[in-house]
Amino acid sequence: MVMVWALSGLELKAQPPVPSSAPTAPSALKVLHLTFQAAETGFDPAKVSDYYSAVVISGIFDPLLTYDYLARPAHLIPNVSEALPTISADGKTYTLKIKQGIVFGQDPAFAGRARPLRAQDYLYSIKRFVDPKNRSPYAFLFLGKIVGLDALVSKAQKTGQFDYDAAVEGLQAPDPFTLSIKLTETDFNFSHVLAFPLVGAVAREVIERYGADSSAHPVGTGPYRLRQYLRSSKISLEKNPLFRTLRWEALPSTDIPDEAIRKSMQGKLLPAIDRIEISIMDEAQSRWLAFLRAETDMEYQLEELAPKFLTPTGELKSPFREQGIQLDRSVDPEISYLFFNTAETIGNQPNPIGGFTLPKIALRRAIAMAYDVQDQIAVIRKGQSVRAFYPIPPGVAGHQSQYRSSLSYNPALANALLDHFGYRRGADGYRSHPDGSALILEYASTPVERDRQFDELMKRSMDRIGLRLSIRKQRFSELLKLSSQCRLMMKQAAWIADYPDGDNFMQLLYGPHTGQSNAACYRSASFDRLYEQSRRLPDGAQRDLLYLQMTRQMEADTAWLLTDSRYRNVLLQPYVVGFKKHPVLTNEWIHMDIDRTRMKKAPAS
Amino acid sequence: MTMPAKIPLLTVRHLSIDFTLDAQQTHRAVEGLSFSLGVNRTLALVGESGSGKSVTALAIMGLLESSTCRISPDSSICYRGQELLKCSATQRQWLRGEEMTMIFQEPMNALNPVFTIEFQLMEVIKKHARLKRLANTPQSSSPSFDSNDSLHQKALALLSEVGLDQPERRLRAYPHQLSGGQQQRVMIAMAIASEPRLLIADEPTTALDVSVQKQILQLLAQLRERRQMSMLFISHDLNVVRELADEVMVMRQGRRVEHASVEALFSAPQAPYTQALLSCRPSVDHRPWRLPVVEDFLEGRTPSKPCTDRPLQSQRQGEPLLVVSHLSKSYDVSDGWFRRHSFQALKPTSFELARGKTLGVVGESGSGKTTLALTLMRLLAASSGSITLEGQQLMGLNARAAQRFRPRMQMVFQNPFASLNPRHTTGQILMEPLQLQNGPMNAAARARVAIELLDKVGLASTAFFKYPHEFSGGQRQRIAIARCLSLRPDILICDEAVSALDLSVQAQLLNLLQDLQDEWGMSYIFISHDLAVVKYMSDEVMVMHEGAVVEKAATDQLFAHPVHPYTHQLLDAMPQGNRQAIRHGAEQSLLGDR
Amino acid sequence: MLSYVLRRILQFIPTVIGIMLLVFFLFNWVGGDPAYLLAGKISNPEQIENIRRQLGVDQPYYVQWGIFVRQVFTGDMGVSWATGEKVSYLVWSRLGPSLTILVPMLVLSTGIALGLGLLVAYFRGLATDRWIMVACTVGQSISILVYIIVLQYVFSYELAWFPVQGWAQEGGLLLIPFCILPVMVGVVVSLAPDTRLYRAFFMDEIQRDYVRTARAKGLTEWRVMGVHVMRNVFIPVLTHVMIQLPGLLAGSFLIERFFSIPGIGREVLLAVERSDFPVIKAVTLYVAVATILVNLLTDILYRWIDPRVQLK
Amino acid sequence: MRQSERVAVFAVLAPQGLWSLAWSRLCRDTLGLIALGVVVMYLAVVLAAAAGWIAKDWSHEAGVNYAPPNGWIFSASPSEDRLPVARESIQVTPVAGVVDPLAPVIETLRESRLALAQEPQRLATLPLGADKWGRDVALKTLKGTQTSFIVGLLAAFLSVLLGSLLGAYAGYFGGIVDDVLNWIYSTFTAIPYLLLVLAIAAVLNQKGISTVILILGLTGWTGVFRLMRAEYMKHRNREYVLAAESIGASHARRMFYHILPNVSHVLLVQLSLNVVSFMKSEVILSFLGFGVGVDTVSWGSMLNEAQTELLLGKWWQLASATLAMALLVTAFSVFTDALRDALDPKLK
Repeated sequence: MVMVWALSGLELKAQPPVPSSAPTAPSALKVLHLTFQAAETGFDPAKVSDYYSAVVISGIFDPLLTYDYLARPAHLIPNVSEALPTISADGKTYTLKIKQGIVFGQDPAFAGRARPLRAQDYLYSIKRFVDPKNRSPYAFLFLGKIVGLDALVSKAQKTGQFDYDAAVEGLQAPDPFTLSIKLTETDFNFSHVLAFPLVGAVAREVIERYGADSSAHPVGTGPYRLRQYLRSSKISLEKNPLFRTLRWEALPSTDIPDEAIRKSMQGKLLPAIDRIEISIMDEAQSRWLAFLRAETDMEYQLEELAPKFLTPTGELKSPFREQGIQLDRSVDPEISYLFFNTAETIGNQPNPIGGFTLPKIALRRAIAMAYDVQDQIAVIRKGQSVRAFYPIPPGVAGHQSQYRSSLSYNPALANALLDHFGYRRGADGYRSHPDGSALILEYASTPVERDRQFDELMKRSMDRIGLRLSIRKQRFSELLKLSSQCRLMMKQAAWIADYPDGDNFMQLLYGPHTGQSNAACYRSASFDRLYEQSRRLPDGAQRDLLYLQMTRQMEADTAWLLTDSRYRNVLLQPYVVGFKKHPVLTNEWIHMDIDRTRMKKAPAS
Repeated sequence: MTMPAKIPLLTVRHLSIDFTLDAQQTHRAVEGLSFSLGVNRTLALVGESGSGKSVTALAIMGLLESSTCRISPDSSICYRGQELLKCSATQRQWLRGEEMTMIFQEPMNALNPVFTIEFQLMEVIKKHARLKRLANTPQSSSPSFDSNDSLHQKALALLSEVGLDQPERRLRAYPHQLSGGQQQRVMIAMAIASEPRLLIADEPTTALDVSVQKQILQLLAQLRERRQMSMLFISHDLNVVRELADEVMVMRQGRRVEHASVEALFSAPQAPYTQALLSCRPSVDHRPWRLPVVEDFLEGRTPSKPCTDRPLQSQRQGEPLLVVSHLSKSYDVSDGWFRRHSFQALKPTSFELARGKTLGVVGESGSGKTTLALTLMRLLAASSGSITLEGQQLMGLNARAAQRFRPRMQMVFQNPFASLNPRHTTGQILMEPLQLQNGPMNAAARARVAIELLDKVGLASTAFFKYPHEFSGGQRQRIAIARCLSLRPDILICDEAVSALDLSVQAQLLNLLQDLQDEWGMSYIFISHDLAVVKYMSDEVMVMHEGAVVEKAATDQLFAHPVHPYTHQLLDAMPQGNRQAIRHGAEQSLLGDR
Repeated sequence: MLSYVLRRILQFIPTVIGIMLLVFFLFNWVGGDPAYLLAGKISNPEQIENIRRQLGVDQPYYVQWGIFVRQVFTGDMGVSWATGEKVSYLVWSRLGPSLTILVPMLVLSTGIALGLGLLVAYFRGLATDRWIMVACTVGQSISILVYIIVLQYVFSYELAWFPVQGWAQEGGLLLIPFCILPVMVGVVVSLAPDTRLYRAFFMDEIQRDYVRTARAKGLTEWRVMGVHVMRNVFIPVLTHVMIQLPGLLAGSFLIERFFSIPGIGREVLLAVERSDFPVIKAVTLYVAVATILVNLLTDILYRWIDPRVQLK
Repeated sequence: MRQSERVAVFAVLAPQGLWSLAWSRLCRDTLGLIALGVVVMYLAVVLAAAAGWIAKDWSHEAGVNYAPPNGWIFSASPSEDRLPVARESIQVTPVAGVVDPLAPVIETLRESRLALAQEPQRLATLPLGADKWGRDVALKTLKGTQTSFIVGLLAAFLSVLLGSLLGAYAGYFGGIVDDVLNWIYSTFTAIPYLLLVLAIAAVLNQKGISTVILILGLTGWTGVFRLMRAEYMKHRNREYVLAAESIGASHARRMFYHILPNVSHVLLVQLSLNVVSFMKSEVILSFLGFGVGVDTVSWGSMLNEAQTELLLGKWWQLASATLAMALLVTAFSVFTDALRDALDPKLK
């Protein structure tokens, strides 16, 4: 089903700026209370990388494109553009037209005037991602991809000043409402970048006015604006009074839950909820207790407490069901995997599990076969994940739900394999290299309680096949550094979709991405060749076949053991309506409402 | 108002007090003590440490800790016909500070350091005023009587009465801003504020210098006359008591030894112990070869009439062993930003000491006596001057060379409880100097020497294995002397070596020191605040005051013809046991401490 | 007085230099490299280099030291690497919530502990004394972590007396429901050791001669204990309270974290997780300087509370 | 002289009179003795665990996941929401065009029909229940006792050694030595404990028991330093030390032969205070992620695991670790108090 966005923009021009205080009495306000389990870092789209900041940003800023709220797999639709981009036949030029009459939210930077959204604002926003001063973690979305942009970046690195006024061949605005982007290479997936929640339009006046403090002054064209902000503690959003008119509209569906959502939401002016109150609560115990006491309306980070409210089959337990609490359960577009460093050396030391000789592959294969993924799912995840076999998770273009990996749990076979290749057990029960030298696997993780569980599982699994394991504990930042230098031997990793396309996952194993995202430092000529072919293809059966071969090649070389993809269990209070977890969008509350009639008592505000 | 003089104010009968040491063991501190105290009489309780005199006083006041002390049930303390031991805690508390008051040995500790004199004094005055009002209601409840102003005036009057000048200023002062004598005067003011019938003074002058001691005694005598109080005066010093008391009760190990009027006791002491106490203290008039000791009397060996006096030897004969010239010690004291001033603890001092002779050093606290000793020992670095031992200049020697001269001069410290390492056995203590100085000697040989030394200082060889805490003060001081002897020093410095000891023990030690000097021919530098002891021990005496030597002369000459006014003052302040002297000096004490 | 304060402040300079050296050594020299964390999920060496240049961590150490010294002396500790917020503002804004919890906690626990200490000292040797001390010993043997977990569970969830966690931005009376439980946890945790300590202070003072004098003056036992002894006990209590004050500021992180109080302790943990060195450095320095100033304040308070102390 | 010969022989074996005096005083303190008994009992557990006599196979999965206690000490009804564990039998998706170099080997090995090792029978209940992997909480508690006790003890030794050595030098020599050491001290104490711990952890950059010990030891010496410095300043001019100097004892001899035994009671009390506080700190360190490694278990690691378990109703690990810790810490504190009283020089 397709959702149709309605807009009557011409009215807005005449509208005077609305005073910031909402006309409705506070008690009549619809307020949604949520929690984050970790602190945000700020709300400047070009400066953040963390999930929680992005959630807030996606409520305030508008990207050019977005995804349909109900459609699965995720389906691109226009947002502030009039239609999906026109893509040239060579897949190198993208042209879009922006709807007219959209204005930015109020800010002193606009000196009391309505500030219309123009194509230039998007060009400016894109340039901000590559400005070295901003150190944007998402610079890779544009770097090396847009004609003429990299030259400007290197100039900025020399002069220390990014020239935003310089013309860039690849970023053009032929008229104030038309946008033309020229890519250096064929890329049929670039639309996803334009739908990326952080690639929303910022106003240059605002950014220049607040300078270094831009993180605390987000001003966008989106449905919400920042009302109150207590860093890393409380974030309060309220309806943007200057937001364009937008109605909830979707076609009838055969899917029963979807139809229920459609019934309750159809035709409503968006956003329907007046305020979003976000508290940051670090500890699961606090979040769970707060939800039970209806201090929060929605809770989606309770993985470790899932057995508290879920039956083993994944349904809500009856006491909660009777209270009317709702559960939305879906699989995240995410994979967890155990990677093996396949490089010959680590630093200047030989890597005991690296290289592509048979004994080395056999060693990695044995480790992969001995690691007990079932226990990871049952004990660590508390049943809240599904086994992952394919590098592309559900909900992402290119996913193969029927695929079964050739790496399966079989410690007996793993033992036999090791015996076969001469990894003999010593007196203490631990194996050594075929040449008799000591064999110690080094597994890296961060010093948090969660990782300790993985450590324990890893240790149990390796003990089962007689491999000695040492665990390297390091802070997350340190591990990131080591991993990008190929100096980690084994580590658990996870990747969540930046955009719902298989390429976002397959690039993790591409040889030239070693030192960037390819933590296994996996360099396979055949894989790389297949990947390069896939890059030139749009989503489709042809590309899926390449992905399949790449996956099997990775398994044959045993660079990764895919483990699982987590369920996302979202608990909602009875009065929250219209929620459906979206694989990519994080701002479902734009499309939701609060049904006061179902409210037993007012939640504590 | 006053009771007939015949009915005693206080009667104590069969008082026995036990201290609980632990669940099983008790120690009897006072055993069947009985006495009575008449109105406007002064009774002195005299005894050495552990005689139970302070415990008796505390029992009368009701200040014993009930958790550790038990007064046996057949005891009785009767105050004005009221049995105190049967009174409730509240009744006792009402009596305290109102009817009976007490002053203590250490005025510095006895006053609360964080409150002003006014606060502490007013507490008593207010309580007294309140009780008086309660007693007199409703006839004379004149509100003006205990208005704050009149109470304040009363406090001022009290301070004036105890001889403190500038009473306004003193009221605002904190205890630490007053001298020891002034503090004790404040204590006395508090004790008399409620016009008590009984004042208990527990060693009120022991911690004070001689001259201050005299003033305080005069003040007490005078107040007693004026206020018509009865007084229970506790002291270890018979001579102090002689000047003040009507009756004296001598105590020993919790029992009464003798109870008599002061005249009778001093003229004809009955108990051998009393006789011993009276005669074992060196007198300024005689210099017997040996001092009589308590054991002699107790065992009935009345010492043969003090034989001839020890002859006084002139310092001047022979080559001097030690020559000290212009020795001084000063400390830098920083005050304010970067300014410093230097404080001279010892002003340039010169003297000579011949072999086998004794140089006495007297002075009050703070006179620089101990600084002199420590500087001589090079335990403190001298600021200037020289020390020459048998022609060898000791100042400026390097550490190694100086170490060789260490054994030649040794020192006996004042406090026998502090000068022996409590974690070492006597054996370890005595053998250590041998080990440090005579390397080749083996352990067995050292032990042999140590036991010989123990024998020399009059201790049994079983002492070898014991720790210092198992000995009495006198025995410890013997061990300290033995430790010095083990190095066979030429010079022994005794810094108040006998001052902390009971009289009887003091005599024994003085005898020991004399014997050792006779036998080994050592020279002594004998430092003390006690003129009598110095006179007994010394051939020549130096008087020190505020870091400087004010007078130096042969002993007899100094005592007979003091030249310096300060020496005069010191000699005058010596307790002579003359009641007339006290009354005579009463007027002076009003002008008291300045 | 003024010259005393000035001279004391001058004497602090070596300590401050020591702290600066230590902080610099730890974070600039041996601390990790933050560039990789900030670079995000997909990074390349140029980006890493760019970040390092932006942060100034590619400079030689002496240059970094120079910058650090300038930062300390201007009081401008730069901006947070993670959020771009001014560090001085960040610390300042977290101080309020921390103090809102700490001050009532400190006042309550000191007050109650003093009262209990007085009580048990009064009943010394009796059963009351013995049982309170045993209870305190047992109470202090349980980890603060267990206290927080269990008290939060019981009072917020089972009994539903207080909100589980949270903070009212508006401040004022709205904060009270959020404060009660954290303050209570803090008091429960510090009460037992404080009571034990204060009892010891009381027992020390009770043995002194002036107590005997006060009794000899016929004062009631309560006046002896409550006025004469208490006033003297204030002196070590003051030291104890003041000495733990700055440490508490950063040390109450467990409480702040479990109750989501936007205070300094929680911020430090956050900064450590993010390797946000400017924040850690600034908090360390600020708290260190606060410690020093509190020491000075303690000494000045001493003069007021203990007449024997003279400021020279 | 026969007697002196005999004495001379004994001289070398001087008895420790003061310590035995303290011991006899301690013996009169019933509560202190009971506490000592408890501590000794724990010590026995620690030694036995270290020697491998007990809790050797603590990591063995004896029970089912979260097996409840069987009612000996605690009881709890078995949880109904056991998660289904089903081993999938996999039909590998065939992919053309990719060669697995290991395929031939694996095929031959598979054909030799390797029997999957039979999973041993797991118990439904255990005395104190089981943790998430099914490990016996009782054994974990015993093993945790060993780790936590050793961490506390060694860290306390380290801190006392460091603090007393530096404190002795600072207090004894005074002057410039004191200034420098005091400077280090004031620098260390000005930095809040948490930050210091995090900073030192960052420097050491390793995890495990030795790191925990080092962190605790390197941050915990300041209190001992302050006390020892004061003690040495006090004792330095005591008469017995002056007497030692006047018989020619060297600085080192005065510091360690003369003064040290006289302040050793302070050290002993500090040591046991630190043991208690370090055992508690280990819990916090575990929470911060600087706990012991995965191949061992401590009370801190148990409490941290138990944190979320409590909400799931699996309270037995939290209860066991808390009880074990509370008992030891209480006993140790009571013993420390008794020790302090017994060693109090005022009571001589």
